[in-house]
Amino acid sequence: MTKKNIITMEHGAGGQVMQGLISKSILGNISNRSAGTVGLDDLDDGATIALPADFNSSYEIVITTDSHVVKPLFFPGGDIGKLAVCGTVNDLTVMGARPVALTCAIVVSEGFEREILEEIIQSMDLTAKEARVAIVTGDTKTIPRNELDSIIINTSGIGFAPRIIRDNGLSPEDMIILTGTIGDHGISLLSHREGFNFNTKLESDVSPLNDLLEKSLQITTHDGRSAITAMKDPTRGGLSASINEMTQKSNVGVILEEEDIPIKSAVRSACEMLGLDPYEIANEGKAIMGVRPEYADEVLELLHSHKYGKDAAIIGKVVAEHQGKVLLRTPIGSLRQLNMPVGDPIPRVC
Amino acid sequence: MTKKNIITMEHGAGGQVMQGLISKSILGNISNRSAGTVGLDDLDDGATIALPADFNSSYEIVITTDSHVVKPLFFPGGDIGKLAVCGTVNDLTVMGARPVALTCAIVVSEGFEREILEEIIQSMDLTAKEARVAIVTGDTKTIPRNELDSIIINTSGIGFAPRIIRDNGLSPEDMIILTGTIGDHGISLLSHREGFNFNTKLESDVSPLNDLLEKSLQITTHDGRSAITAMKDPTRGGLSASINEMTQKSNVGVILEEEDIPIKSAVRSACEMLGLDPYEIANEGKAIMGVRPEYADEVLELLHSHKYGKDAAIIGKVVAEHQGKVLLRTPIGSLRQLNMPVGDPIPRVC
Amino acid sequence: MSMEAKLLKSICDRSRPIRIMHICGTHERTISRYGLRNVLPKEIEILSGPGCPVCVTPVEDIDIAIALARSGIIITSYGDMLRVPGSSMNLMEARSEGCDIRTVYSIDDAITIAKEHPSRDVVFFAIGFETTAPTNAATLLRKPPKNFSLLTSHRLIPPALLHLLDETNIDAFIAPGHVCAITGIQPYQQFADLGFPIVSAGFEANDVLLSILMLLEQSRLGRPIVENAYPSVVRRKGNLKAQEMMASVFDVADAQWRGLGTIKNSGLKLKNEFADHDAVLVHENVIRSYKKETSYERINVDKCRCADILKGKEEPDHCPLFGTDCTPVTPIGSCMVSQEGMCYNWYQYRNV
Amino acid sequence: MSMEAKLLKSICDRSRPIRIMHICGTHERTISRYGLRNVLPKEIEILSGPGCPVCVTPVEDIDIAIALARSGIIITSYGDMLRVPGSSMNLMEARSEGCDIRTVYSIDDAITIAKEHPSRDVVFFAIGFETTAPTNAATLLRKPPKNFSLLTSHRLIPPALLHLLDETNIDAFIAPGHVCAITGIQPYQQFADLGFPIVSAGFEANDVLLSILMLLEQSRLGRPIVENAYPSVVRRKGNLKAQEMMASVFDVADAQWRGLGTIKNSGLKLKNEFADHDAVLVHENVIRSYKKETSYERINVDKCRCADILKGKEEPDHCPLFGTDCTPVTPIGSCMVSQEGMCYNWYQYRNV
Amino acid sequence: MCIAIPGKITKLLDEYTAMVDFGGVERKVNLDLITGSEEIIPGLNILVHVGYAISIISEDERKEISEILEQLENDE
Amino acid sequence: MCIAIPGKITKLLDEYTAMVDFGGVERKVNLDLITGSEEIIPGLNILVHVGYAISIISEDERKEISEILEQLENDE
Ligand code: SF4
Ligand code: SF4
Ligand SMILES: [Mg+2]
Ligand SMILES: [Mg+2]
Ligand SMILES: [Mg+2]
Ligand SMILES: [Mg+2]
Ligand SMILES: [Mg+2]
Ligand SMILES: [Mg+2]
Ligand SMILES: [Mg+2]
Ligand SMILES: [Mg+2]
Ligand SMILES: [Mg+2]
Ligand SMILES: [Mg+2]
Repeated sequence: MTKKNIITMEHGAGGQVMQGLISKSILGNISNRSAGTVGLDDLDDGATIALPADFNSSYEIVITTDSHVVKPLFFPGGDIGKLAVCGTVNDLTVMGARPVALTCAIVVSEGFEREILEEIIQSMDLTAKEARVAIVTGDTKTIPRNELDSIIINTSGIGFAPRIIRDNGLSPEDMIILTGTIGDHGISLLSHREGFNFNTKLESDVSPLNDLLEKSLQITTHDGRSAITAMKDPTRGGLSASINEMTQKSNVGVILEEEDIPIKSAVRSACEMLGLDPYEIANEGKAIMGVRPEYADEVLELLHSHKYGKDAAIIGKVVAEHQGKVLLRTPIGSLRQLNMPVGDPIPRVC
Repeated sequence: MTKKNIITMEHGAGGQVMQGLISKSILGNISNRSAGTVGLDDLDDGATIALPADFNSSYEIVITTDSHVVKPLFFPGGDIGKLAVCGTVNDLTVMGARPVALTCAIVVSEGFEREILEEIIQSMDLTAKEARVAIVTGDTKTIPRNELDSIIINTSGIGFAPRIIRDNGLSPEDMIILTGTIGDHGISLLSHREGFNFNTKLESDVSPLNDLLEKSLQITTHDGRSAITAMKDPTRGGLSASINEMTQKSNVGVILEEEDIPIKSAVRSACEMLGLDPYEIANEGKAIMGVRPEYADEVLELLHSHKYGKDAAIIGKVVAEHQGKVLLRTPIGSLRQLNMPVGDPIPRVC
Repeated sequence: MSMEAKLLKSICDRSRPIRIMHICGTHERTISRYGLRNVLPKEIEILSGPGCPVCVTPVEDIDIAIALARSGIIITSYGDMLRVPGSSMNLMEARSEGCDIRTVYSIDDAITIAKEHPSRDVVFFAIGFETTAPTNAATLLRKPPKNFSLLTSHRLIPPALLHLLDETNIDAFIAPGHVCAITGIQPYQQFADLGFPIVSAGFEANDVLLSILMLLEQSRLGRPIVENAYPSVVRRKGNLKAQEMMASVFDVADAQWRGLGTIKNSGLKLKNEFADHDAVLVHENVIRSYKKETSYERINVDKCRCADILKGKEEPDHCPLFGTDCTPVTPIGSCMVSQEGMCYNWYQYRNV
Repeated sequence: MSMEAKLLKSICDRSRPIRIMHICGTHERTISRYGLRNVLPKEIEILSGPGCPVCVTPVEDIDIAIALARSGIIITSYGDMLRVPGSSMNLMEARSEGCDIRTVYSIDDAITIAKEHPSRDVVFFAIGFETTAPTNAATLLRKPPKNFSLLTSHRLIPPALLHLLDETNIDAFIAPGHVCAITGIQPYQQFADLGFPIVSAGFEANDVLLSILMLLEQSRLGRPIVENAYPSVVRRKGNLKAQEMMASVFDVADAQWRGLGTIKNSGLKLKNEFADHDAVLVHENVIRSYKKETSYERINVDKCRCADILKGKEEPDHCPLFGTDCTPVTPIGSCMVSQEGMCYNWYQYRNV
Repeated sequence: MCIAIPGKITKLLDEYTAMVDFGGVERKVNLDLITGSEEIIPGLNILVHVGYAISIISEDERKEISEILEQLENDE
Repeated sequence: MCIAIPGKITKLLDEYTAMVDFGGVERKVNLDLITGSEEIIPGLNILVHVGYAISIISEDERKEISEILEQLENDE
């Protein structure tokens, strides 16, 4: 047997293995990595584009991209079309931008049913309408069935931000707010995979967050800084990957209160059965953010008043100690580290 | 046997079948299709984004997207990485924009060799450097080998345009300029496919066109309109699809001089052998444009002075008659219609 | 003055009302590409005959190829076959459904595929007129791999032409140059004998113009003969070696033509000694069980007016299916399948 | 005051220097997740024993699974197996190379796959301790499909524990509650007899705390016995039906443990009457030809200090491979493979 | 090792399989290892490992333990 | 029907295949249908259909035709 240096599923799972691939194989080989304040190196949810000299505005342009490859294509609570719109709308939103327009590039295998394609597009449309974004340009490629078995949808997005929210802006004393329960998306998908076959009423949380977060993003300090100091959407790699990234990039420590992290009982049970860690499971309709302490209650109240934020909670706070580490206070009062996931959350029996 | 309404390779080939799919299944199902002057309905090379009210600029924002799925990944004259950068740079350029930044979303199958991935990224980098664009944000997904057999690269791009060039701006008397020989990309790829095995020194023309076209885009009339009235890059569907689209959208007629259309002898021979029409073969480093007659010589001279424009030629002109039709004056002096391709150019024996 | 201009001038000088039919897609290609019809005097009409071997392949044969592919066999074929409709789908759609269907440039490439997949069955869908049939004969004579067989759907030109003459409206013929390269021009003597001027022609614009000029000259003299305007390639007796090979591998048989019905002695079938490479025999079980399941609803196909169009008796827009059920994207008869078919061109260029 | 707080207080009151080893990944999970070590008095040390059946699976067995997969057989396994390294790659990498490897939650799902693919061979990679072995026994007793076989790599806990005692530094044991649910607590009597307090425990934080408290109490009294702190699930004699099924399908045999070497009577092999479902016999040819090609370069594996670490004699950073050749992404010994392994946790949480 | 999780039988499917609810997630569970000795009925709490019931959970025994705890405490 | 294209033999590969150049594109061509009767050597012009040489192109005959043409013209 010879060992080749090949890509495995772990390389796309949002954990340490993926970070290695991106920083070595991608960042390491690209020379021009920035066209504004936030660029490729920042590995944020998107990037900013500097305006030509004669632009004269207090806004910044934000762009982001994601390719969507979910299986099954239709799942409880959503489908690949809804996901493709939400993924990009949410990345723009957690950068502090108002999403304005999306591109939509579809790669579909020959043999795909046209009716299903149309259902997916209709779902994209419904979601785009909800999120008040336009789909302004696109691309369609078909490839032979023996080369691709389904459909891949890339959406890239553009938005305008009065104040960019980075993922490295946490400061000691900031409160950590999570906008709802974790793990719903990942577990609802896993339940339908071959070899698991769980029955559950659980639905994916996939949803556009721009409306939920709009008002919170408008709260500023007297000197015009945003009340939200850092924000991400905890997708692949789950809450654990996102909060670790924010903590490391911000050079602070974070202490989370395990008993305050909202999680549904079905998610908890499925995770127990499969030996999975709910903090590593993907979400598609949640944001995790740092909020200046004096605004935490105001933000929480705004979130609670919105259908997508009913379960929002303050789950912890930023500290000056424990630099780069996320600590979890467990129900027995002990502190333990919450680590960056390694690779794909794989169901376990032991 | 039952007939399902399924996707075939024809649906991605850039011809009438693809137009049908896009207009019925996609445009027909999307409500918000515009966020500026040029939107999804225009099926142009990209779209424009209107600026927030407080922006104050003479520039417009242009965005575009393309997913790249070429086989083989490395071919004479280029590779999928170079193609991914050029495709998007060129779409921005033919919209009149200066390309500024690209996003890069990679979907790769497990089992893909990391070394090959890095070669592709390095090629993207070289091309991005040549085109003076930054790659500012990205995404990496891995999918199981039985669902995808290779790699798909989406690039979306953003640029700023002092004057948007549409593909519907042709006016009678405009000269039609093609920036070089046709068919090089498509034929060089086809030669390497299973079942053909042609030997040829022919190389793909894949190259970024922004530098070639930069000066020509700056030529304006005394009242500030661009000397170039319409432009496209004749990729899938070839020259035939692009010039027909421009002609139909502009509500004019076009007469091309067959003997003036630059074409390499190897392309001509391969097309003869395979029963293909060189006008329907894809290009990846060419632009087709309408130019106000008084500027045609100046533009041609600028093109000739650039390495990518050495074979540029005036190949025809716009007329008020024959609305919506492209006519070709054949070597015997007859006029015949050059039609929009139906589907994929399929090699033929009869 | 170019050669073409000289020829055109001569043609105009000799012009007379005449309806000339060619029977070769490649002739149509030359005529369309150069826009020859637009420069010829109106009274000289050039019609397309049943000159596309792919397009006349009957629905049943396409269905059999798809049934074989669905059973897991690798089907190889020329690219032209992919869009030709079967009763419910074409080969391209079958491939989209997951069938392993590969286009090749030559039967030799199909042999290569068979050698590369020794554990799978590979069928070459062998279509074509007299030009193509000898290449398949040569392959069988070289002992192809055991897992390789031919699904033959060859057709012969002269019997079909004869069938059209029946109630035709045609005055003269351009004989297909590449078919004649194999068969020689002798098989076309019978048409001269029946009173039709006929000239074997090459495929440059001036080749075709020359043949028209020669037909006008014959017509003027009232002396129909078979002439060879393509002597650099076509010998009077044709390619004898190729003819021998064809004769040692195939027997002549009746054959069905899409849009024209069954025509006597117009096809080729493999001789018994090649049964081991005859897909219809080797994969008899697959085909039998497929046939059991199939009942042809021929309603649409029956309305097709291809036969009358080919005879010059009808124009496409008199067909009830034209432009509605039958379009280039959803073709029904051979005249719409083929890019050189009258219905196809009528639809594409007359902007219905 | 919560139950946990009460237990903790009692533990602190009775605290004394003690090194307690558990032998169950799920216990480690509870301990890590609740951060129990941080709230226990420093003098109470909790160590991880060889409690991950997946991680102790030897390199050779992984290689055989990959060889079978490469020959075209469908390999089914629990997700945990995917990252365990063979001599040149793990199952996840083999799948990336195109092998058909599927994760299942239960052997019943593997049976479903075998029924859905009657023309292919399906192998279930059957690993696990006494908890899992009966599920595989039950499956074989229900006459699985002909195309289904087991590649067994089962291990038994007591013989391995006994092996560690050899030159150990451990004072007391937490016995694995789910293993005991099958076997009862009798097999652990021998450890009490050898002077080690031992308590079978459940998997909630308070279950584990209770067992620690009971071990402290035994230690204080100097009266080592085997106790059951998990009576709602563990019966003294265990699950007799499951034990019978195991005994009628498997024989006890010597077995190799990654990082520990071969341990006498520590494994299970299929009885002769199940030869038709024993992958090693059914696919003998594949395995024989794979073994011919393979020579193990064990240099790295030989340097692994897992055995000493498990015996409490060494700490991970004394291993020459730790953090360089051996990391969670490229693990070598079982202590780095397992998320509950000492090396893994040392690497992940001590930020080397 | 050996993750196992308690669940409640909601429905018997045949002589050796049942649907079992695990706090909002249901799955088919194999009863081969526990049939015979006791009455298997909906409502029964069982412990499930890799899709197999390996033990019937006894609530009585559980109560006993919490009493033991109290006793230990009272000892002090 | 039957697209065929002239090419020039550049190299003989074995007794029945040759590399043939078609104005900048080369391909292996099968000579089975033309071997025997004439000398097959590099430089020979042949007509190729679906990868098979079906005829040897005679330049002499071509010239003859253009003479015929002239004759026809002179007729007028
Ligand atoms: S339109 Fe279609 S159906 Fe009608 S004659 Fe033409 S090919 Fe046949
Ligand atoms: S670091 Fe790796 S090689 Fe060393 S003892 Fe631990 S597991 Fe074994
Ligand atoms: Mg994000
Ligand atoms: Mg993104
Ligand atoms: Mg994202
Ligand atoms: Mg952010
Ligand atoms: Mg595109
Ligand atoms: Mg374009
Ligand atoms: Mg584009
Ligand atoms: Mg493009
Ligand atoms: Mg344009
Ligand atoms: Mg992403």
